[in-house]
Amino acid sequence: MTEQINIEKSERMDKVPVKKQKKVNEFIYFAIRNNKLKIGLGIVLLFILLALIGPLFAKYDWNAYIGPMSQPPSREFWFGTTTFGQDVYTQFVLGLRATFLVGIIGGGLGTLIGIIIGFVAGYRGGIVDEVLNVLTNVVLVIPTFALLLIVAAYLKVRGIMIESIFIGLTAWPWAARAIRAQTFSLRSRDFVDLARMSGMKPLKIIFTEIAPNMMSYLLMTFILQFGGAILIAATLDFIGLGPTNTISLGLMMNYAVMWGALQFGNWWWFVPPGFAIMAIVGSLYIMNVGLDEVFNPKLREM
Amino acid sequence: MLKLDKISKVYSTGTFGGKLLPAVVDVSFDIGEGEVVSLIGESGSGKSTIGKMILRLITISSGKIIFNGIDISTFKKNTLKSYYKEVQGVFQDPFSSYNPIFKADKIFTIIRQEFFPKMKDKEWEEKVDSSLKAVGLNPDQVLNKFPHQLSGGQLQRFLIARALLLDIKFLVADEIISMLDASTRVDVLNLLAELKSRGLSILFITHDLSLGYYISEKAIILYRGSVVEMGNTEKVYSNSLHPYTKMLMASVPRLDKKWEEVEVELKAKQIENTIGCVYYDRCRVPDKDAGCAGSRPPLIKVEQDHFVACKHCMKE
Amino acid sequence: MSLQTKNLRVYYQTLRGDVKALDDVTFNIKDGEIMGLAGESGCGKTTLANSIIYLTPPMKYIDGSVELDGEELPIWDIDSMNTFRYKKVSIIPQYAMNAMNPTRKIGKMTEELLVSKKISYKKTKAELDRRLDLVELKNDILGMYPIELSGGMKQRMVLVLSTLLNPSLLIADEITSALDVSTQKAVAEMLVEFRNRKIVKSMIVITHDISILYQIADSILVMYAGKLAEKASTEVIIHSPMHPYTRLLISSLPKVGVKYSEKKLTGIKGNTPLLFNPPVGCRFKDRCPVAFDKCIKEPPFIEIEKGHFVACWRECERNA
Amino acid sequence: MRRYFGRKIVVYLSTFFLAVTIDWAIPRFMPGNPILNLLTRVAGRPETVQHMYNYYSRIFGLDIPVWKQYINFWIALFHGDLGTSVLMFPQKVTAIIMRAVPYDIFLLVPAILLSFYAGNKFGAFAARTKWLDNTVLPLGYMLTATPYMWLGILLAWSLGIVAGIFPIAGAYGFNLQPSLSWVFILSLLEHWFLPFVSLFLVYFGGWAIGMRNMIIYELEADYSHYLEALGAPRSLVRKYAYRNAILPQITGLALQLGVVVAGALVTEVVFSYPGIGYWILQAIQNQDYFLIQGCFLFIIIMVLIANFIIDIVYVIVDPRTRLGMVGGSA
Repeated sequence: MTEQINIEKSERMDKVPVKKQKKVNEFIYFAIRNNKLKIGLGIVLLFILLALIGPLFAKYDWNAYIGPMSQPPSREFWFGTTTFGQDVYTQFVLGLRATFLVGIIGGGLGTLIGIIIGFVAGYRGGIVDEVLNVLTNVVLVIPTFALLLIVAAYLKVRGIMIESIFIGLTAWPWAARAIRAQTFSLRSRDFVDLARMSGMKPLKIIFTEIAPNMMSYLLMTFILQFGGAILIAATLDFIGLGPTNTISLGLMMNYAVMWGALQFGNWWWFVPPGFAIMAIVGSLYIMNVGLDEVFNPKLREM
Repeated sequence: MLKLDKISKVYSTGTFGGKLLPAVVDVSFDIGEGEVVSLIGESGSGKSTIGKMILRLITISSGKIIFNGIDISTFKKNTLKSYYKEVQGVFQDPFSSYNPIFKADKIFTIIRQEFFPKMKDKEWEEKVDSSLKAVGLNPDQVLNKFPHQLSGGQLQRFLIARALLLDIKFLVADEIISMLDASTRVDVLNLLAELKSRGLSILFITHDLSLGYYISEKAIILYRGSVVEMGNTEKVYSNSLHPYTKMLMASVPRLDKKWEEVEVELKAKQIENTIGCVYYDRCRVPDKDAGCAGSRPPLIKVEQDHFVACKHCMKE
Repeated sequence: MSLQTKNLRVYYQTLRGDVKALDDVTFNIKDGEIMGLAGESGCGKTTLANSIIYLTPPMKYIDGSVELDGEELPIWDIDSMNTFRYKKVSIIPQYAMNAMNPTRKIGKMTEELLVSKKISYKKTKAELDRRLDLVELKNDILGMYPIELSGGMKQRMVLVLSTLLNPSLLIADEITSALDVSTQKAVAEMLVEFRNRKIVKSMIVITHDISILYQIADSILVMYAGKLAEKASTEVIIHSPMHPYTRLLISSLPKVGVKYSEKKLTGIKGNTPLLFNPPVGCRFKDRCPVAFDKCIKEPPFIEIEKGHFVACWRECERNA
Repeated sequence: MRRYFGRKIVVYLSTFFLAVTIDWAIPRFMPGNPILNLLTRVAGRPETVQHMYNYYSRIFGLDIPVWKQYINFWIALFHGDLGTSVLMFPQKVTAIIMRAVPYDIFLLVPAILLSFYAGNKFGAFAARTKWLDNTVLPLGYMLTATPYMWLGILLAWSLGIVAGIFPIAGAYGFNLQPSLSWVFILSLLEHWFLPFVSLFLVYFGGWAIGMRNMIIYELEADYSHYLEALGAPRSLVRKYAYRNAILPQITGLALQLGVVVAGALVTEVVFSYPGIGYWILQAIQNQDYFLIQGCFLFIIIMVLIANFIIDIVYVIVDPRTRLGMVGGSA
């Protein structure tokens, strides 16, 4: 999608040539016929909608002990209540918001760092590439979760922001590597040499010649980083290293286990948060496969 | 106008325990104004590397390239830009020379942005039209189109037109017709010849001997990064002396003559004699000797405008 | 008669509709004949090759027939073609350089391929060694991985592999284009040698380089835009071609000894047509210097002299 | 090949160096004073306060220059000294870790190996089979997107609490002592099963989809088309594609190890399984920084070793690396 938009932007043209329209058409043709893309996107949008408007229907404070304890879902408490009598629905929709926030900030930051390092390493090559390569590989083999764990353990006050930023700071190596490889192969294409022979500056070459060719790829990278960040955040939250001042889906599961939801059979407390994460991240992945098939003719079903 | 003085290129394959790979070794030649020089060699001979070094797309490991008396490695931002105003290149793969998601004209737009930012629209359009006409393209048919809407031949001419927008004196044409269909090849080749008659100097890089003969007055035969034979095209072709050149001449498929019975080399080119003659491992000259293996023969003048790097070949 | 195709039509299915890549193709190849197939890119050469051995989507069989040694090939049926592939008709693909599994030793791969076709490797081994010898490869190559071989070696290995079961017909698709001239010559001559030793009965050699065909082919078939233009013996095609396209094609080739300053060659003006909706009538008429009103109709591919087939109204009229 | 390993070793050494440095730096440069935090925690036990105060001062002591603290940290590390646990005072951190490790191995090794085998087989089987690709593979995506702990919680709740088939806490029955008796071994397996299954399932989903994506590329590769053109049966083509597709999966295993370990940690938390993950949670809840640091370093070292083993395996199975042609892509 972005690739097409980009063509639109960078070329000031009055009349649309036939072929170009065909290209856009081809994309749409395959996009609307791709069930993976449609279903994945549909589910993700559904949850985004819930995260956006869900809190408007919440009647209580997520942390307040407002009602009877351990109530199953009812008309009054849509998702039931916790062992302390907190409203699970409120926690859930606010947790969803937190989840998307982590995805956007953490995944976005991870993608951004990946793009910068990938572009620089792939375009410059040589010793710069070697050094960045070692750096990437070092961060890649560090179990980043363990790193996050030790950082989080020492931070007394933690918000969603801090958590997202740390996740973004450790999640980029994948993206960097993949983008480096792409940049590297594009860089050796003759049109880049031609741009250099026109006296263009490297930064301009990267942004006007190389990046536009990778838009679909960058989009897919972001989707993967987005899903990854959500999963990491949930895991951190679950062992009590998540935000200290708000609720999240991971924290809900943490509290549920800590305060005996299993033993009391309060399934409504721990089922929704995990399910939402699984559905969102899983749909993102499926959507990604769909996009891959749309962009890459080789993968289309025969 | 352009002089290569013992230029070499060594690739190193990585920082950690890397190997050094010589791609071009001590190559010297010069190209005068309005002259077409063919640089002929098989894959891996270093011919494209030389072209890219002239275009400042890769660095030179040692030696100098002198353009109108100035060492091109000294060019910095602005001087480099004025160098590119006079020296341009066209490459083998027409489709790779265009960014596939943009229209083909983009290469013109870049030239305008970088070299003629102040030019008026009208004036620019006229300039583009005249340079398209100069390469035999109809502006209406080729402007405002995506690369895949044009044929290989059109794309290559389009690239030449791009170079003509600048005030070029020298063109590196790197295998520019090897990916074109037979029916359009000759037209592009003729176009080069025409540009030459207008005073443009051209380095014509090719692996196809017949193309080299058709267009150039000077031919350079390259083998594994070294010049083995060079000189006036007719002399190099009709009086080939180096065993490599002879082997090449005999292997070329011709339309006027069936293949001659010449031993062709089948072994992988793995064994490499690094200090002696580059062709030592494959050479079948009966009197090749320890001297050939021990030291690299220099280019020796055999006649006016004809040099060969083999001491056993001149006696004939 | 080794190979006989009749009115073969194969299209490519695309979003924009069918590409008529092979339209009404009728020709035959005699036993022992090496037929060169020439034409510009996109004229249907590779489609023809694949149609005869490996017709898969997006290629679509429309109609027509292919007979090999008097037996009809079920080219439209991927599975039943399997009995003919390799044993009767075989191919050296365009991508021969990457045709071998990179993580298998060559010998092992050969063995597994033969076993999968229910052929004993042990019994074939002696012949395999002889063939390797014939193409001047040492037989320890069988213990190597493809990556250890040079381009020419891979090309020759695939030649041996593809012809191991003495197929009746071998299709060699652009096998020399990626090679250096010196290796090119060797590989091309090996093709002839394989035919001479009757390892392969007949061959289709596809290339865009007519001068190679002049060296090795017995006959040449020229295609243009999915149709047959001309077929005749090599000498006739090169020295007295009839179809205007063939003539222009041959006269545009630079030869060693021809110089721009002495003899200016000319190309063919215009471009090959797109095959979504090819021009009506003769597909070459828009580029043809001798086209006339009759070219609005499609010219038949007919035998004008013995063994010389042409699809051109001018030639028809001259001979009529 | 030398270059390949040379590169790897540079990466491993840099990683180790960096990890140790982070481990050393964080308590010293983070906001707040860890010594005070710790002392408030143990304030109730006066007999240890003095002892611990001295101990901490020695470690964090401001009288020693920073670079000396750093060097001392390394020296202690090479002596296998990761400090003393606060939570389990006066036990050494290394001793606690060593006691926990067998449980981790017992859980992780079978889960990784079995899921790798089964997931790859399944992914290859499903690829390019239209109905499987459309029905079963989305399940794979969902599995790999499942938070480890959630699957653990679900299993513990359904099979443990509701159905009452499996125990949901500890490594063996509370009334048992470790011994080589059948009762004990049975109890071990019983307690092992649920954490194992929850890890296995999530890993399985990951391998299955990874293989599915890889093998599609291999089936479209030139060598596959060549075999098909020669009429080789589908089984041979698929066999080759599978073998080649498994190679990037092995690299994938190396890269995924961090995630794999994280999954094991939280699963252990859910099931109170006494591996490293369990101790990390205890350490975090009790602010036992030495134990956290120790576990962190231990995980790093283990992951690096595992990575190295995978690298060696890779070189053995892929002739292209052996021949030194693609060694560059470390």
